[in-house]
Amino acid sequence: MPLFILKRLRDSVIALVLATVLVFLGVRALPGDIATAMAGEEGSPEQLAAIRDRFGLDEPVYVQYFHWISNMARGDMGASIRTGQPVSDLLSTALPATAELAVLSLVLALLIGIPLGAMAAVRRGRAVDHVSNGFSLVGLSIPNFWFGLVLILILSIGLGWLPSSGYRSFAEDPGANLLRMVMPAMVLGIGVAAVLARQMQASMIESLSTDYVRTARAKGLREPSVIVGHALRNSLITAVTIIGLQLGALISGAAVTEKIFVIPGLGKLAVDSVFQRDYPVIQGVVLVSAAGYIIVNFAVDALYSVLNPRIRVAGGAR
Amino acid sequence: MTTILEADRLSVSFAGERGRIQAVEELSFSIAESEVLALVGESGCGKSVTALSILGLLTSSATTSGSVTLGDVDLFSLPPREIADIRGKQVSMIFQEPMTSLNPVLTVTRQISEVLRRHEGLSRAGARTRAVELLELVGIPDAGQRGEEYPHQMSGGMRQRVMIAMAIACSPELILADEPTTALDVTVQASVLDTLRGLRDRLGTSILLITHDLGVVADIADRVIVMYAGRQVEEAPVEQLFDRPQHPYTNGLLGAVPDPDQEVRSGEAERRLREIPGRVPVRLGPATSCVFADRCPRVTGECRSSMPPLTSVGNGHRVACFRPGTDVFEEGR
Amino acid sequence: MTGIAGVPAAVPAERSGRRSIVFRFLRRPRALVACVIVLLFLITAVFAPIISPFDPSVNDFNAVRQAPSATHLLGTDELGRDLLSRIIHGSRASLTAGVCAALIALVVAVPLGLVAGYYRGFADTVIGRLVDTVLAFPFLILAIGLAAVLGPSLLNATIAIGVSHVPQLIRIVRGEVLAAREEEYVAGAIASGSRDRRILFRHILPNTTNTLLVQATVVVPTAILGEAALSFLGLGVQPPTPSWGVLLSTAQSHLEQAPWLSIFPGLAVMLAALSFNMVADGLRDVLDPKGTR
Amino acid sequence: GTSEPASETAGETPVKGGELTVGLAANPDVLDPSLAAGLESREVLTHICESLYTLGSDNKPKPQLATDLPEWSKDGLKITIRLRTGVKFNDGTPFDAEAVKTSFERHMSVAGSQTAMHFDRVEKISTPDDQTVVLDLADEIAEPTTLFDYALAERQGGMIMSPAQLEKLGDKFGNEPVCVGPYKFGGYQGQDRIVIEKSDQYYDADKISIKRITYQAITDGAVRSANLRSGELDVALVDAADVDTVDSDGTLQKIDTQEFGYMGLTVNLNNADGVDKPRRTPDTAMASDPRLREAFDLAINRSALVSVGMGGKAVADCWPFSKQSPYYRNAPCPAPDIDRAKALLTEAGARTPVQVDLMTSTDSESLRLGQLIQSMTAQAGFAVKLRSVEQVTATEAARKGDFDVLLRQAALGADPNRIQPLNYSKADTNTSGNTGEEIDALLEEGMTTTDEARRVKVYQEAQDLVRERRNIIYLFHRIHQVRANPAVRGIVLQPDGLLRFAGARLTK
Amino acid sequence: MTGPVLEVTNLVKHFPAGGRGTVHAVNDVSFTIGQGEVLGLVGESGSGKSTVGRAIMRLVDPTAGSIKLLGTDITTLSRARMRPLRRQMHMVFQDPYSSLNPRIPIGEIVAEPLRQHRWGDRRQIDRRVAEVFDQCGLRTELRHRFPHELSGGQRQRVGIARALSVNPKLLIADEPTSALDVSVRAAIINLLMDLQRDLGFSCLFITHDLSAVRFIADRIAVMYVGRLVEIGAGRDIFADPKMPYTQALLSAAPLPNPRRQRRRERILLGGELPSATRLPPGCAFHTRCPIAVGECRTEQPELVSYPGGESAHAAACRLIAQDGTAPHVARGSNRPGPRTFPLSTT
Ligand SMILES: Nc1ncnc2c1ncn2[C@@H]1O[C@H](COP(=O)(O)OP(=O)(O)OP(=O)(O)O)[C@@H](O)[C@H]1O
Ligand SMILES: Nc1ncnc2c1ncn2[C@@H]1O[C@H](COP(=O)(O)OP(=O)(O)OP(=O)(O)O)[C@@H](O)[C@H]1O
Ligand SMILES: [Mg+2]
Ligand SMILES: [Mg+2]
Repeated sequence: MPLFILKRLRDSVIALVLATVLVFLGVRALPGDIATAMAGEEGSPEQLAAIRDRFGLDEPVYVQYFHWISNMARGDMGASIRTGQPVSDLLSTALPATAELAVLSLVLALLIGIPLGAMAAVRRGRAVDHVSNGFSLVGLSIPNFWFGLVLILILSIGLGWLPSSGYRSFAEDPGANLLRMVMPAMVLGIGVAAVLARQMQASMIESLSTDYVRTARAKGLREPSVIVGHALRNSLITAVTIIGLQLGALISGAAVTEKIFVIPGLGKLAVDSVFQRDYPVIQGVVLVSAAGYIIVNFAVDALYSVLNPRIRVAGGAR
Repeated sequence: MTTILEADRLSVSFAGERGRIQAVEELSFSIAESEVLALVGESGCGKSVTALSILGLLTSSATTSGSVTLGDVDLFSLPPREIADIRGKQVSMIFQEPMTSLNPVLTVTRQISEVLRRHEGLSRAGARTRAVELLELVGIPDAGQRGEEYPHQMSGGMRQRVMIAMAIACSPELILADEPTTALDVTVQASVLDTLRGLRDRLGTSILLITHDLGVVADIADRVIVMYAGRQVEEAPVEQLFDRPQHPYTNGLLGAVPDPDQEVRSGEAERRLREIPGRVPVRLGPATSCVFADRCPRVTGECRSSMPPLTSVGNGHRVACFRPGTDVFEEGR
Repeated sequence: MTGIAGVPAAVPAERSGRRSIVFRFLRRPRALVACVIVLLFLITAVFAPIISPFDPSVNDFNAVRQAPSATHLLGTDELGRDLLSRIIHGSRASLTAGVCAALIALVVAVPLGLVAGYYRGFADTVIGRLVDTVLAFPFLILAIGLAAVLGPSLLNATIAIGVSHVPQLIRIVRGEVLAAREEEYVAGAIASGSRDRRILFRHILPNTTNTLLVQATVVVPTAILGEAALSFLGLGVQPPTPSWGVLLSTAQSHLEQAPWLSIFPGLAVMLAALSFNMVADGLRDVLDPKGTR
Repeated sequence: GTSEPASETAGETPVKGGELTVGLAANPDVLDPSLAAGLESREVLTHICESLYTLGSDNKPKPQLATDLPEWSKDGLKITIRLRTGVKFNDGTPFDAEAVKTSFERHMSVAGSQTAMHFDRVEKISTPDDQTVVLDLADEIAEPTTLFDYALAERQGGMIMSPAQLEKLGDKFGNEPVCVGPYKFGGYQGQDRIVIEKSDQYYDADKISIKRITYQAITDGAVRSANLRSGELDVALVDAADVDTVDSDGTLQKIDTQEFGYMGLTVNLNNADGVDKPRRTPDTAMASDPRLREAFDLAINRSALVSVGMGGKAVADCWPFSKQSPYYRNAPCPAPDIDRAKALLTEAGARTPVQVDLMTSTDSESLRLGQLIQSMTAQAGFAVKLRSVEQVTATEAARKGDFDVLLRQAALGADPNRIQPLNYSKADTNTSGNTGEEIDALLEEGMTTTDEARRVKVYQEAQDLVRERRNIIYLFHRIHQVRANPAVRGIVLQPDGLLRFAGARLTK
Repeated sequence: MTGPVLEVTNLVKHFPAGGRGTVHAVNDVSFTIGQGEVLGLVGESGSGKSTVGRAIMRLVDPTAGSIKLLGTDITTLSRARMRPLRRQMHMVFQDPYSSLNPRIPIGEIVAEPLRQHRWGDRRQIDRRVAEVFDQCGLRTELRHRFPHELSGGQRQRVGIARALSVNPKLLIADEPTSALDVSVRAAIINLLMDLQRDLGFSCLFITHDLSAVRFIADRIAVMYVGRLVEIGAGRDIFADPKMPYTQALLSAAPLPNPRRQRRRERILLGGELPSATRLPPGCAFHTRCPIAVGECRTEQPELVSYPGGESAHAAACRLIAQDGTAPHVARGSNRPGPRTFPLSTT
């Protein structure tokens, strides 16, 4: 493995550990704790104390962190304080939903963004260029929760074409699952599609003006081969890096989208557990999403280095 | 000798922010079989644009006029698909920057095969074999192995050889070589020039050689066209041009280059180079008077009011100047 | 003005450079329209009390959730307040959040990015790790966490949004500085005997301003959207002060009976974000002519 | 309210079996009778864990797993509970006195118990025979406690857990609760769905029709009602704001009931430092002068509040108990009177506008009410500053005394003594910090008296004191609105907002 | 003469090559520059010329060796301690476009060294700027212009003006003309020569343009992949190049004279320039040297001085005879016969 990948791996691990510390300190800085959340306003101090005692919340933060980390090391992510369900169970049911949502919206974004951006670059100043620009600007500017509401208003309430919510897992009922994922994937995907379209357009314009594309033309290649075989090929490699970075946007977008469409995913779990101060769950969710982000970016970097021979094949004459 | 390519009153202009940039104006020349025609001039005088316009490779902001005929085909009136059939097959091109002109993500063999598959209809394997042969031909050792490398793994000289291999893949009649050695070291330059020369000698390929290096011109060219600000100011067989430059600009160019040999001979006598004061103008719109007038030591009123025509001074030597002649520049900054 | 001879007289020359940029910018119809819209939004925000037809927090119990009409051009909300007036007043919070968040992000990110990019080494490593870490947190979770810790208010939401843009900006600034550092003119400055401070602030920083300006204009619309999202989750502006996010969040309960309550504020957010994005596009085109979009 | 009269309507055929999907307004917490704190978990638990006592349709305790209400010894130091026979836990183990004892002991001792307080005075539990449980109580009243039968009927203390399962899971009982009940726990599906299935061990199993109930938590009211309308949900509580939309379809059946509790404003009178700290009067206008509180009260137009803020789905009232409660009294609110309010401010010499900090939670209903109160009181000369913080933060602030006035929904029960923690000077949940020997005495008496008539009188007197002090300003009782698939019959909606499906069935 | 202005001894500079080992950019380079002397440094691209220049300027930190400026060892001085010494040397860069900050008016660019070294008060600095502008052939009115408003030649004049503003003892010119057009190049070379003659500073003139270096330099040093392979008076190097590489280099530079160029015999080099990350053992040139012998492949030749010529002429090649007779390298005709282009298929 090239050295830089190892370095990248090391950096990722450090970032992950720092992330856990940050979460740990962060959630404990929130006003009120799970005891307050559970016992409510009428909870007596004894009840609160009983709860805190039960979950070891009175110990110093670093002790709690140590417990948590050492349990984590043993594969035990703890249990939700509120419901007692193991965090790993919660995550393993939430993760597929979010992953599916993310994958679907990413696929949607790729299907829209890449061809649109590429075509806009090839046909500069023509209709598709304007369409692409319009689309990407709107995509960047549309508040996704609002877009979600409008979609529900039109497609569910107005036309009654799509169910507005009620998640079904794919395993349970693939048809129902996909039907219910259409709108969330659209909502989440549009922003990414916009970014991709812009990026793709920019890098295609750049590729198209490179010397090697000119060389390809000078070789007598037909225009489609020049565009697909040379320009697009290189632009797609840059698009790969964007996808990794967009994952962060996807995850945070998922929080809102999942809330609107009632998808029991990581985002909803995160927001709900923050509001309920369910520490083990918050920690688990943030850890998983940070790890996901870090892993995907790492994978993207690795993929990039595989796709890009300038990195893959080290060495050379100079 | 048969004429391979003929350009007649070739003009190219670009739509710019402040008006039309006149890059090339009324350029007429012809290239004969196995002739090396050099196009010299300073940066921005329109050399590359000329070459690109021949193959229709200019950006869409360019407007071309005049005509370029290859054999008896008028290239400018061909539909794009047919021009593509000519590119790389009858006329091919070598670019100045061998690093950026090769696709960084494709192997070298693959890039050469592409031409062969396109024009010669070879199979994938056949094209590959031939590509390796071509690499050997241009002097790349271990061609089979090195052909599987990516451009960034090769040195500048090797990349330029790859470009050449690509250009000669379909045995073109004409190669447009746009500053093929500018990015290279002198030792490498020498062998690349050797390779080009070999091509011409063995295959009878004609070469339009674009350069600003008078040493390269002296080394390989048969005939030279000197361009200034998009216009042809002088044209002559190579020895004649160096011996008896007629246009003041050509005089200036030759005077600006130190000649080590000459210096060794003349000793410390005069440790100064000749300068051409002023700078190359960016021209908007067609010229109505001599484009060199502002920098010319021999300028007269006539130069500023009318355009000197390209007139023959014998022996295929033509010059666009009202007061041609070989002379020495005046000193001073 | 740095007080060096030559600089005052340099102003006309500099201005001519700027003027040509302004000129080029103004020649782009889309950017121009966007600029006008942004200006209109800013004017609306500043003169909200004068412009708005009603007091945005006065209820008319007899006109609750009324559809758009001649009196209430955009209708009324669930408490009988004039929606148009609320949108007009809401622009204050939203634009403040947008612009201030961008400023906060810049103020925090620029020095860190400068230090990381210029000095590299330990500082770079530490800053880099932190950036990686914070980037790994989804933006919204980070903002929610911060807003919850700091307590809900426009200021805190703005801080949260600003801070959550910091890592990405640090990366950009650092990248720019790294690139600028390798420029030969920096070597020239070192060779001239200039101190680090001068090199950083006179040579490197000004050469990153184009990117920073464009980035700042990109942060504004995301911050407007971020404010809306936070207010939507109840972590933003406090009622009755309207903000577009607040309007949208309350409108959600009346999506069906009173769709105008969601549609108009949503359009306002979108239009504002859109015009800022278009200004950013225009700036990018003009400031970086070789940049492709 | 109930969905339909029990008798069959002509032309409808009952269907045996079937499934229901029920919408919940929040995620239930742990499904452990001793540990659960939320309303939603109780709603689920009531179906899988029957209690010794439950509330009857008159909202008074009645036996469920017991055969009778608890028998008190003359000296009030011994309670005897007699149990049903032939009852089995859902795991097939027998339900007997020993099991009740085990459960009680767990309620009393498990860490974090939410039910331990009901057993405060219990000193000893004995089981003279399989069907009898005897509790010996301590003599001195260390802590006021609510009456046993109400407490066990309304809270989870009366729920009896399977000793075998307790043995197996210990404090993880909530992961797979097993009790006596018409339904048994069927597992979680994802984060937000809980399934319960009809139990064949249940003693009245043949009266249970619905086979399977899925509870799905949807916190957002609009989304919940959208799901209801689209048929994704069969039954759900509908937010006041959404009721009209839902009803506009005209297809769903309506089930309404007034809540036990109230929506009101809690004024911080003596809770400057926190409920567990010594009482101190905060430095606020509202705490300083009862006339200001009266003016504030007079400025609020409750009927407008209800019609605009609650879409009319509430009953304006100035009494903590609603009509559902035997302790209800028709106590008319003062008519809104801005002039009088202004006069009171002048009289009190207050500098107008009087600054008031009103804390609410962030849900849209609270925000709406907060803004209405803000604009109503502004006319009288109050400048209300809204502070909307999410629920946990609000609760924490209330406990710490970090508020002026708090808009809160108080979920009272059938037992009138539920107002005690809010007003008793020694209670450490008394967030307004109300003190007073007179009210303390009344509340103590209410707790120890079993005589119904006497209790009514005691609590009315206590309430009059609260009304006068205005440490709590009552606003209204909400009307719980449940909408359900018309094919479902026999759903019971209790005033505490809980739905019972034991008697429910589907019709074609 | 009071000792050399610059003394470089055993200079080594290695760069980390991003996890792929080390770039041996400069290996063991030693030379001196006397007062008022111009030393031309030539070599192919990547041979380490700029790195030598930058190391002397302390723009990169040398890996080993020592650099003495006017007798002071500056090899390891801190950035702060280095600052005052920068008055004694300055640099002209290769690229007149990137070496001037596009956001600073050129008057200020030229004044920067003056201000940093506290040349005097504002008026004095102004006067000095006007003076160097004049010396460098720039009209004073141009001082408020920004670099992008000037032509390439004018910019390079600004670079020279900046470098000379504080009257340094040493000027390092790193290929100052390679980015310029032929006609402008002549003007800049003339300018540098005039200034050098008038002001008498010492100069390290880095270039790959052999014709120019002969023109301007007193002595010439030739580098090959990081090593100094030959150094001597310009006349000697041109007349009697000792090292085979120098011979090849000189023979490869085309003459701007078709008759003579076509009659010339050239040393044809095969092979490739070795990579600075993977230096071959022995003489770095052996991979391309037509006359390399066994020990060239294993042993590193020392730089040895040979008698004769104007000043010390040193070269690093085992094949140079004891008396300094250069080895003979076979030359090919410039008009290659059919042999150089073996054609198999057509
Ligand atoms: N795409 C274009 N758009 C606008 N102007 C152009 C374009 N391409 C070339 N030009 C202009 O045309 C003129 C001639 O350019 P050209 O590239 O032919 O010069 P050149 O002689 O090849 O110079 P160099 O030696 O630098 O390669 C220049 O002034 C250039 O600015
Ligand atoms: N900052 C750097 N980091 C890594 N390698 C470097 C760096 N600077 C130079 N090098 C490497 O050191 C070697 C010598 O470079 P240098 O720039 O000194 O050569 P040069 O002789 O000036 O070449 P040119 O004629 O192309 O300017 C090259 O292999 C180059 O890639
Ligand atoms: Mg060119
Ligand atoms: Mg260099």
